[in-house]
Amino acid sequence: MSASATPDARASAVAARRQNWRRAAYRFQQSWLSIVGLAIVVLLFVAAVAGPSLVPYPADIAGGINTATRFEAPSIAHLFGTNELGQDVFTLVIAGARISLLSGVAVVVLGALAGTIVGALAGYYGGWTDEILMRIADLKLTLPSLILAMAVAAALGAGLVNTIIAIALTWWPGYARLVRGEVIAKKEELFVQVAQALGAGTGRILRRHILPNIVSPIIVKMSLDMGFAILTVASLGFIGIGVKPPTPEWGSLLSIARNYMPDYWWTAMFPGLAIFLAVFGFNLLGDGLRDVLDPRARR
Amino acid sequence: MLRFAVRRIVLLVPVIVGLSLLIFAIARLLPGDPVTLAAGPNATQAEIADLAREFGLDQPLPVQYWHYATGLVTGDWGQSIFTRRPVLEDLKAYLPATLELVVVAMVLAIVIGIPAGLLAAVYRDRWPDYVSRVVSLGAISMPRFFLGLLLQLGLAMWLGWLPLGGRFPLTEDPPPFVTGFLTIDSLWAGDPHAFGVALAYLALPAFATCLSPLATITRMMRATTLEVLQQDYVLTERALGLSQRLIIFKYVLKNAMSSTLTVIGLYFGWLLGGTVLVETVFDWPGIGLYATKAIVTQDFMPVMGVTLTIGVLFVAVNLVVDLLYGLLNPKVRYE
Amino acid sequence: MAFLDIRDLHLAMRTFEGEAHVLNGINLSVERGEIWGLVGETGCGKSLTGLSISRLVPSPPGRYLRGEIRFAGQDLLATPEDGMRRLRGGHIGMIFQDPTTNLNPAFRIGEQMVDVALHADAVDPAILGLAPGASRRQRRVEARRLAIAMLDKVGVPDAARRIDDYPHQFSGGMRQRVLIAMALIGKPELLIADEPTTALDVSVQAQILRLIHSLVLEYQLAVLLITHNLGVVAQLCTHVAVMYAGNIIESGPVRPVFRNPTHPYTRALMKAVPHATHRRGELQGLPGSVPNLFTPPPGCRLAPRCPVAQPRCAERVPPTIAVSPGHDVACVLATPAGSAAA
Amino acid sequence: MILRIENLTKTFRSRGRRWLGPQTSFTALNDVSLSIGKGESFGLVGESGSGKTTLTRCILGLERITSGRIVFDGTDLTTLPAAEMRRMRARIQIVFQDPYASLNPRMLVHDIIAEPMEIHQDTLGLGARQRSDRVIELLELVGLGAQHLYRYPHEFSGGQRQRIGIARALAVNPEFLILDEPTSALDVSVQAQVLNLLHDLQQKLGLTYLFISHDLGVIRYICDRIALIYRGDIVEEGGVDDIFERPSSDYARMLLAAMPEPDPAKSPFNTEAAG
Repeated sequence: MSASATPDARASAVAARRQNWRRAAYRFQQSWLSIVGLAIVVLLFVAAVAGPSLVPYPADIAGGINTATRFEAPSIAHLFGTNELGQDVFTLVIAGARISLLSGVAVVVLGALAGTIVGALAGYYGGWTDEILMRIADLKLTLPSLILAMAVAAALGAGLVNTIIAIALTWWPGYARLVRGEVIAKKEELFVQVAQALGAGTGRILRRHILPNIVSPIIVKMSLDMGFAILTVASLGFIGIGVKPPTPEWGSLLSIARNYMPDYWWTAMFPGLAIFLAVFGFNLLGDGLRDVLDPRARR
Repeated sequence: MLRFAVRRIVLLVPVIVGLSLLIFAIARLLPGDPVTLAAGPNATQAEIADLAREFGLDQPLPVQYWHYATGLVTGDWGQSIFTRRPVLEDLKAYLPATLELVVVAMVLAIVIGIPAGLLAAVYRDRWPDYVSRVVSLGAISMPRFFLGLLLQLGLAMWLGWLPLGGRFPLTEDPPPFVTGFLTIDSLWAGDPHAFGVALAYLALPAFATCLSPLATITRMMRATTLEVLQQDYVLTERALGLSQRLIIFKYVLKNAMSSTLTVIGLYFGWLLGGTVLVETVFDWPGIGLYATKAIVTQDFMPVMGVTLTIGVLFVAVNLVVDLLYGLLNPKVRYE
Repeated sequence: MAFLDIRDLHLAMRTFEGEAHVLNGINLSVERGEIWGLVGETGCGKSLTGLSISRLVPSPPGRYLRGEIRFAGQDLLATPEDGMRRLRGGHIGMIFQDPTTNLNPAFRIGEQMVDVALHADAVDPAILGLAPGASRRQRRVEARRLAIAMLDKVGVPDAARRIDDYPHQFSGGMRQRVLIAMALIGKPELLIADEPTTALDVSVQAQILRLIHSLVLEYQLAVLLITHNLGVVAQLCTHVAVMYAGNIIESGPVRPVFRNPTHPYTRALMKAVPHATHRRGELQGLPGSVPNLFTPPPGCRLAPRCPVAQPRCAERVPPTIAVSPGHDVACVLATPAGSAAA
Repeated sequence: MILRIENLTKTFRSRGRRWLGPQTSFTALNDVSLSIGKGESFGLVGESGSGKTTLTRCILGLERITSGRIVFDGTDLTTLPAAEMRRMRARIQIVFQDPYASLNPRMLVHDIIAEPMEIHQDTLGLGARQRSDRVIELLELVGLGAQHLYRYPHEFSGGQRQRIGIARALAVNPEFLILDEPTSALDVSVQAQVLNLLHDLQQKLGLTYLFISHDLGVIRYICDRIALIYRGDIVEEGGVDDIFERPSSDYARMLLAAMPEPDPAKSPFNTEAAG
């Protein structure tokens, strides 16, 4: 039987793979919490991508002021009411989704990339490289990340990019520690020793053997971190250091609305709820992914 | 055990030195020039230069660091470029407020979180587990500052049960200073009224601070308890007839506690840095508020002071956690 | 009625793919003083049988379809949980395979032994032999003394001092001795040992087997030894039951079963163990693999792999026939005792 | 002699967790000397902690040795520069004990077996299609087939995985196979199939085996000459029948006595038991 036999071998393998995915989907869908999480995240992406074209008052995004309609309570015309500048709160919240999601993704991806590289090197080589890299990561962890991010953001000046950089700088140690732990565990696996005995180079061992086997914990941490990144961006906005108005950002919206409590409570309530919902969605999704991807559960 | 503890304490010194170096580097390398800001918009070059010389900012960086480091040891943590107040004095004034907030929040989180996590694991996949999972996930996702606003809106403004913000009303005379914790000092002074007032002001900010560590400890405790419940020795204990209660609250708890402990240590540090938000919402006179004001004006001396304090406290707390971990895990102790 | 009498035990385990019929009518009776070897390959259900006796199979996912487990006359499947708890430790002792994971790492070994002794004493005051009015402290002191005595009996040197050591300070063999002491401190009548020596080196295994044998004689224990090692069965056991895919296919006193194995699977197992007389290349394994228990093959579950399979094998589960006194075989080809030899 | 190990010593210097900790050293191998002839099946018997795994790692160059020589086909492996050592690695392959841990769970069987050929591409010079054909050939050689090509390890039984491990080891036409307890994690009937497979492969391909095990029954079945190792020292070495019939060292006698024979008549206890 030569290579001609491979087509049906490939077919039976694809069937086995699909069965595998069906089992994972079954377990994911088994806990409806994860479905709710997925729905929220999808909603968030839609709002971020198509938001500005769908909103009732696109002009408000660019900072249009309309004093006539100041502080109108939530109504059909203005689902979330209007704020002190007469802008439609619903429009601002939807527009805010893009900022939060973008910065969340950027922070997590930057943090994950930097952290994985540092963690992989420290974990695989061990010895001095491990000691030095991990001490730096530990030192970074001891520093209060929020205050550090504030200092960096303040120094670099307000604005989205600076906020992202500031937060990402404090975010990578988490991944470094996770990846280092995983790499050290996987390094001892027998199939890695076999590859070493075969004379495989470090690159091949990391690429083909170690990284593919530690992808799931990283994905789970990234999905959970998305929520926290959005939270941190909003926190900076709330303290008035992150993204400055008129760009609509949930944290700064909330910070301004604080002064008009309790009479115009809706100007604060809805941006706050938006942050909570976004973070809650990613946390639910992350929890669901962990059950599905967690090898212990699958074995 | 002693040798284990001494070794850990000795290792503390390089960490703190490293910490001070890192903080000094970050503060000085960041762009932005506090001196010109402090000197005011229409100050002349000469006035700015005088101000810079006064703070020794014109000397080369290593000399500045040496000056800073010796200052740390002798109690001179530098001055605020704006208020000219020594940083150490401000820290002494503001730190107890933050510590009281964080300690009370963590005590609440531990006292409620540990049993909640334990029960969620024991009643796995039944209604107490589902409820606690959803509530704890929700609690983690709740931004502390938004929660603070909601509490203010509900309990302070609409219902008026609790004060809106601040730490102690000027109209009342605070208890004599013993630990700096108003609640403890008023108890120490045997003044129930002051204790009642202090507690009323502490209630909302403490609750807003404690919700996410409470949820995290519950989830962590649930995860570690589940993991311990699957261990072989639990099956052996059950096979030899030990009661479910004895197994859970003695044999499982001690093992589950040791891994949750490290999370508690980490969270204590994060909270120290994170109270900025709650302090801003409730005008709580803590080091978070103090740091925020300094950061806005790029007054880096106070910022370095606050960051170093939090860093040292964080390292100290984790040392205590490390020692407790050694107590719980005999294997580690004999290494 | 035997001291331990399992009759027609059926157990189904629910998993993601559906419900697997893992025990398909187990019949086993063990008297005190007898050491029964329950031998079979991975997945045949031998551990589940052991766990079922102490009702340690969690349900869900486990579900007993029918059958009974009579222990000293009492049907354990009908016993409520707290009734079972009174039996565990006091009447039924258990030891498991891996000594490195079966001792709680955060406690001194004495701590758990004292708790087990106290529990057993609560069920049967004769264990500690104290007056009913004795204080909690007196009970703990007496329990500690009993624990030291048990550690001594199982051969732990310098027991009085070592009782306060932690598990990681003991070797694998020593830890297994501690586990045996803990299982027997409540003076149980039945000992279930699930692969007690599999994780140990051959030299340590021999000592543990000798220890179990001496304890059986001293306490007139009934023992159910679960293993996949035919050598251990031949050395220690008085009787053997061979399991395949949820059924006991051959059982009886160890000499007749080993001298003339009747069931094709037992014969194949015996031939698969490399033996002094085997010349290289003579070793024969059994082709194919263990059947999938979600859709088990009809009738005799070995039929698809059996070298002497007949069409009628697949019709119904073969009845158990006594080929000689006490030597039962579940195979259509087996001829009852006394009739003309096949 | 294809492999000669001369006075091999290996000590591990272990440092406490922090650099302040006390420095302890542990001798895993103490002046070990062995020689294995071409096409021979050499058994190494030892219990846990005897140093047999360390010896494997030293031969494979995964562990730097403290002193002594490991001469393979006339070349001392311990002094070879990395590039030449890499070429030598194609000639010595290993099959580990745990069928579940020795295969990368995230790689297809096809890639697992093809990887050695990719790594030694420079010496073998096989194209992708030729490699795939060779993989199928190897699968059939070990009793599997092309239908297993695009499957993941968790879809196989223990016995099948061990066969995949053997196929991988044969991918680069080695002369020398180290078998580190290849069948002790398998059930008896599956073990018999794998042992027979190993025996056939040795006949067909003229392989030399270093067979490591603690199971004397398996060793006696498959080995010509054996050595007993205890706490890093070679206690006894010789023909398998000589040592089984006339063990000279106490350790050998103790091991043989402790080995449970599957025959009740030989049981030290069962003389008076019923039955």
